[in-house]
Amino acid sequence: MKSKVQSLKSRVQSPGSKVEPAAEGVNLAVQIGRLTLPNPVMVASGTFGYGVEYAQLLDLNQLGAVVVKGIRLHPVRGNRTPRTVEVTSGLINAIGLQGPGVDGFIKKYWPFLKTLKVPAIINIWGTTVEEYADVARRFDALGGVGALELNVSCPNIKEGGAQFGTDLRLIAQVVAACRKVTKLPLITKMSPNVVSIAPFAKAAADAGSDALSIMNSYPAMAIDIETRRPRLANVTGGLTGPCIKPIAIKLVWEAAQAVKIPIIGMGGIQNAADAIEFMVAGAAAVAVGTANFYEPQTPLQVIAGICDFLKKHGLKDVKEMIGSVTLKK
Amino acid sequence: MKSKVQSLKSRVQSPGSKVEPAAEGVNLAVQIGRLTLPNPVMVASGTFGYGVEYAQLLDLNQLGAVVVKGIRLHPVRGNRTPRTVEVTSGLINAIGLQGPGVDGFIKKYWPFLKTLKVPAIINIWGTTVEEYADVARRFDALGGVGALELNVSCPNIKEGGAQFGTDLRLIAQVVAACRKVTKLPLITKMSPNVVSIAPFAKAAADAGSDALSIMNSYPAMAIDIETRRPRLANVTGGLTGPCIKPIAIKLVWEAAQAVKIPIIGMGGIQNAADAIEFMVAGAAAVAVGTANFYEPQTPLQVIAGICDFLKKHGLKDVKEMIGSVTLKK
Amino acid sequence: MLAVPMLEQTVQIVSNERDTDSYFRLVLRAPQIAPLIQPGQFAHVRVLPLKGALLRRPFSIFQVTGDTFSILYKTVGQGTEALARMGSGEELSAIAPLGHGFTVPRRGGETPLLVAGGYGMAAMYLLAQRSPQKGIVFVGGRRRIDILCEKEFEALGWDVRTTTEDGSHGEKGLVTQPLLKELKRKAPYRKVFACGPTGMLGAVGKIAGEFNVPAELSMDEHMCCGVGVCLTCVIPIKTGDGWEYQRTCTEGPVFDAREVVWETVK
Amino acid sequence: MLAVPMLEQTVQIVSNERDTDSYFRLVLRAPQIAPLIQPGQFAHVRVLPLKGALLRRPFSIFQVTGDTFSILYKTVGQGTEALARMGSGEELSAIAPLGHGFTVPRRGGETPLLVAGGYGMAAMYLLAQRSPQKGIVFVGGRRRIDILCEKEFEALGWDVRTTTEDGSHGEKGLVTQPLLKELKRKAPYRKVFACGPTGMLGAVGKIAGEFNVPAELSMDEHMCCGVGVCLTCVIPIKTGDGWEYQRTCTEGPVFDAREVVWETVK
Ligand SMILES: Cc1cc2nc3c(=O)[nH]c(=O)nc-3n(C[C@H](O)[C@H](O)[C@H](O)COP(=O)(O)OP(=O)(O)OC[C@H]3O[C@@H](n4cnc5c(N)ncnc54)[C@H](O)[C@@H]3O)c2cc1C
Ligand SMILES: Cc1cc2nc3c(=O)[nH]c(=O)nc-3n(C[C@H](O)[C@H](O)[C@H](O)COP(=O)(O)OP(=O)(O)OC[C@H]3O[C@@H](n4cnc5c(N)ncnc54)[C@H](O)[C@@H]3O)c2cc1C
Ligand SMILES: Cc1cc2nc3c(=O)[nH]c(=O)nc-3n(C[C@H](O)[C@H](O)[C@H](O)COP(=O)(O)O)c2cc1C
Ligand SMILES: Cc1cc2nc3c(=O)[nH]c(=O)nc-3n(C[C@H](O)[C@H](O)[C@H](O)COP(=O)(O)O)c2cc1C
Ligand code: FES
Ligand code: FES
Repeated sequence: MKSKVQSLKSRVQSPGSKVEPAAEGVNLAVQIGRLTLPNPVMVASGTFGYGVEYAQLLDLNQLGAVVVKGIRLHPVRGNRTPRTVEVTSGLINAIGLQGPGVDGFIKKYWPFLKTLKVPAIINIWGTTVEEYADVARRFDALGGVGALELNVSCPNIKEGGAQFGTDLRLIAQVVAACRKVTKLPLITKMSPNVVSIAPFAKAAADAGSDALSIMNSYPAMAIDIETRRPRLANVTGGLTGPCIKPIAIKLVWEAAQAVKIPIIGMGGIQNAADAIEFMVAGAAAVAVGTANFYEPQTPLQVIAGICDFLKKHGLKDVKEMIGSVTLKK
Repeated sequence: MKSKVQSLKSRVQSPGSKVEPAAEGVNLAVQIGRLTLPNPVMVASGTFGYGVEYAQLLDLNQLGAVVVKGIRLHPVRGNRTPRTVEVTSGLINAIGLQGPGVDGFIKKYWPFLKTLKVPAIINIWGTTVEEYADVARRFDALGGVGALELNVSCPNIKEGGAQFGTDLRLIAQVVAACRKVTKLPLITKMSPNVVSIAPFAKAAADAGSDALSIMNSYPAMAIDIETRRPRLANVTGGLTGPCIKPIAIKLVWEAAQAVKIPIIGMGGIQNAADAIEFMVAGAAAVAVGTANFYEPQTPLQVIAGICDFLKKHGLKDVKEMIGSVTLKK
Repeated sequence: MLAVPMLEQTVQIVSNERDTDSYFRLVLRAPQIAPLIQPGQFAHVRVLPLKGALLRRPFSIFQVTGDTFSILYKTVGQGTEALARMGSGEELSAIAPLGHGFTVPRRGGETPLLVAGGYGMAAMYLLAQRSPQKGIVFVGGRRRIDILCEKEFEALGWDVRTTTEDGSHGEKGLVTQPLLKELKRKAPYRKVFACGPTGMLGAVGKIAGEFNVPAELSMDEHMCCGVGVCLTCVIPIKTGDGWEYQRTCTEGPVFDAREVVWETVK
Repeated sequence: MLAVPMLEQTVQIVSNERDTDSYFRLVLRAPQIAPLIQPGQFAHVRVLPLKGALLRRPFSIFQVTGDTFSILYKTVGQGTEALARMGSGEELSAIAPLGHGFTVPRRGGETPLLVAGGYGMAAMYLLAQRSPQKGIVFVGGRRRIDILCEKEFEALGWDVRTTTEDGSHGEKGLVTQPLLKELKRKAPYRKVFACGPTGMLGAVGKIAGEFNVPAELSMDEHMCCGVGVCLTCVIPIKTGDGWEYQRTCTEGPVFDAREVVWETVK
């Protein structure tokens, strides 16, 4: 496996490719375990489909990585509609992880994804520990995958998802089971819905996770007062968008104190300032989620804005910002 | 004690007073334990000082109840500044429960508060279970208090606060200890920062709480990327305002399934539609918090808007809305 | 999968004028988008002055003239109300053209029967205009003011049959009544195209099915991304062995009426 | 505790015009508020077009004329920028007058020495105008464009001493330099009144203390409610046995320099 990741890295960094890790004199490359990202700006799972849908609107090879919608072993139909509802400065969704399953994904989407110059990260889930491991094994065998993101935090499914991410024993089991079957970098996608994220971050790291992504959506609800019915068919859903950013920043900061592995920060990023705030709080990379829905250029604007910020502050390497928050006066 | 509460009730409902529980043909009165509120719209602790500060801007006797800033046995200096920071559709605060202590409060603020025709609810806290009980005992002895709200959920103090509200054993101990020393209605102010609110709601109810208030602020953080320092002196704070409403609605709905005692819903209420959403989700009353800061007329606007809504929908009693959300198609 | 060419552009408002009551016509200068548009496609519009509400709003493309396209919209909530307050010279962001539109009738092919309710009329105009084969347009609405662009359909030389629920204009009743009457004539080679509220589309699909007439329906589902990534806008579509959720924004908005699993549509 | 009368009102913009560079003068029609205003008080203004940012913004009251009052503001962030885009006829919500202002000098009392930095000048004008006892105004800023209403102070018949840090206008240096020079003259019966950045206020307080001259300082703390309920705006104030946090919006913004615990002010 190592050689595959290595080849991916070198492919990413190969000179002459459109994506230069160093953009005009500043080094933007960051490490997520053994995976090098050309820049720290990824897209968040479930907000970018399988990449191909946005290929006409932006150059995917400019991104730090493409993260695909959560995939389970078998196809998943998902929840009834309505599945999303707009709220103040945010969105609540309850998609229910609709997806083509591993085979469907490999057939329909992998041929395109593997042509990308930037890493493709596969977000996976299951309803049992064994299913997570099965899916991980399949993607390990596929070859060329950048990393696996273990979604143990989806609030919108009855079995699986957040049930694993809010239980210290189960989160460790999922990570350990996947670790056993693959050397691909493992990123654990954390649930915000815990009293304290530190023990969960440690549990994931100790079980062999190479990185954490923080945060998934927060359990939420909206009701139509005219009909007195929930606005989502699933009754509750997950809150995302700018409204959750201050919660996500705090969780990233807290987790960064607790573990040494890199953190991918997300939650309401709309512009470079938001992304930099996550990095200063402790994130090694960031992901743009809900903002893609209303402004698909956001990830590229964020990258450009980070470059400008680094230059303005005379910084040569984006890594200098990671965890640079200072608490003393 | 019972007689005192009774006399408060009858005072509130006495005909001829400015506050009529039935506003123009609709009945707005709701029950919080044995306490009758003339209407379901209170103000949230910490966002309305001790009432007197707003007396010039609105008629306090139109409110459902006035809830005062959290009070501990002794005076509290509070955190360093900056103590609040504005974020997208919200506010993060870390006041640190500055206050005059029980004696200071009784001397400075009670003489005014006791002249109000509507109930005054005292928000109390301590750093030990015993201190909560001590404060409760003092206010029991004072006479004329409408209810006590036990703040076991402030995220901005090192000792006390959320430490009690996120531990099933401690929350029960605090409520039971206060229950022992007073017959005043007890409202437990719940922390949102738990994996599931149901067991905490049950623990508070079982220990003798007459009602729950949901929710307190959510732990959050903001960083100034230019200085790379936290925007709050306390580093982290509590998120409030419209951005948290979908989280609060979900918690109210969930707690309403778990317990029979009334729930006071709060979190981002800006208008009558927001308040009604909380009531339909399961709240018997609501509180306006952060909105007071930018629009002090909000509570009165909410009351007027609820009346209009009831009339429009041909409802005679605001209680018909409580928990009226329907999940079936 | 890359079948539909789409662009994201900042577009300028040429005009934004009230049509009837709460309906407005918005003309946008979009030289690169305009030539790509097919009947039944939509634009996903970001109303920049909206702050607390983040999402784009989808609108059928009504007319295409030179380097402009226009939409015909009804004010129903904060997005459309903010839009109605904008004026010429101001800018919007549009992703367009989006979605899988109508099959434009061929000359000598089936006679097109267009059925439109409310703002659904907007989606039908371009189809009527681009169709070499003329036919009948059934337009329906609650009141007189819900009948839009009747004159324009007539100007194209189509036979226009109007109904209003309150009888204030045209025949009194639902738009499906004259359609039913027409289908009962049992003329051969006809095809129905419809756009309007989901209830109306269900009724149209059912009637067309009963007469064994093919029908293309433009479905109105709430959308979020508009480009196929979020899976908000799905409707149940028959597959070999059952059904699956397909995206209104990508596989649709136009679907074959026989493929929709009406029992499962909300 | 109900000492200061305050009102919440919808007020209309009479004019909103650029002064120098990024400074604007906003005149508001507020017939009920205007007569209540004392020098050093402020208005807490809700800029209604701001959506995602909720809070009101505090501004010193600059001038009072008939049924209007005005503020002099600098665009520094989203609130003041949104304000600068507003025009006459548009409305704002204002809670005013707020806070505990300056003690207006009595005729024959101490000679007032006014010290103002940047937009701090706005808070001083009304004091100068209402003071029967004329004195000296020290105005300072970084560049020429940061010197506001110099002419207006002169028109009131005050002695105006100007400094700029870059020397582009008046004396080159900090506003405290001419103040120090003046205090060194050791004239009797003088009192300092100051408004400006916290650093400047600290320096002014220190200098006044050294010369044993009383000083009233208008402190600039971030605010939230503006009316004393949220406890955002506190500064450390000496008490008998130590210090306590007092509210800039209520006990202040004007405090006696000797009462402020400077070591603890952030
Ligand atoms: C493919 C398609 C074509 C459409 N074409 C037209 C048209 O030509 N003219 C026209 O007036 N309207 C059209 N609509 C409906 C239009 O998108 C909504 O009326 C509009 O989004 C309402 O936004 P709002 O902010 O005013 O309402 P709000 O109720 O405040 O919107 C809240 C949210 O619900 C969504 N929403 C509300 N109503 C609808 C709806 N009927 N369909 C989809 N999303 C909705 C909004 O996009 C927004 O995300 C079309 C919808 C679709 C899906
Ligand atoms: C008593 C008092 C009197 C003032 N008088 C004037 C005046 O006459 N003219 C003038 O131009 N400015 C004055 N200010 C400062 C003015 O309130 C801020 O410049 C303004 O709030 C900035 O808002 P913004 O949205 O543009 O900036 P942003 O930076 O976007 O504001 C973000 C938040 O920080 C707060 N904030 C930012 N800067 C300050 C500041 N310096 N003081 C207090 N809060 C701040 C805002 O109110 C807001 O809540 C005064 C402040 C106080 C406390
Ligand atoms: C519509 C939608 C679908 C999502 N689907 C997934 C998913 O399949 N797997 C996952 O781990 N996270 C999923 N998420 C969570 C996002 O990846 C991200 O963690 C969250 O949206 C916070 O970031 P944001 O505020 O920038 O959107 C989804 C979010 C949204 C809005
Ligand atoms: C500045 C501030 C101070 C607060 N102080 C208290 C407090 O003393 N005791 C308490 O129980 N809650 C306190 N709260 C929480 C509120 O009572 C309320 O639960 C929360 O703000 C959510 O409501 P909102 O979104 O409408 O503000 C405070 C909130 C704010 C914003
Ligand atoms: S609206 Fe997102 S997939 Fe259709
Ligand atoms: S700003 Fe709220 S107490 Fe001063």
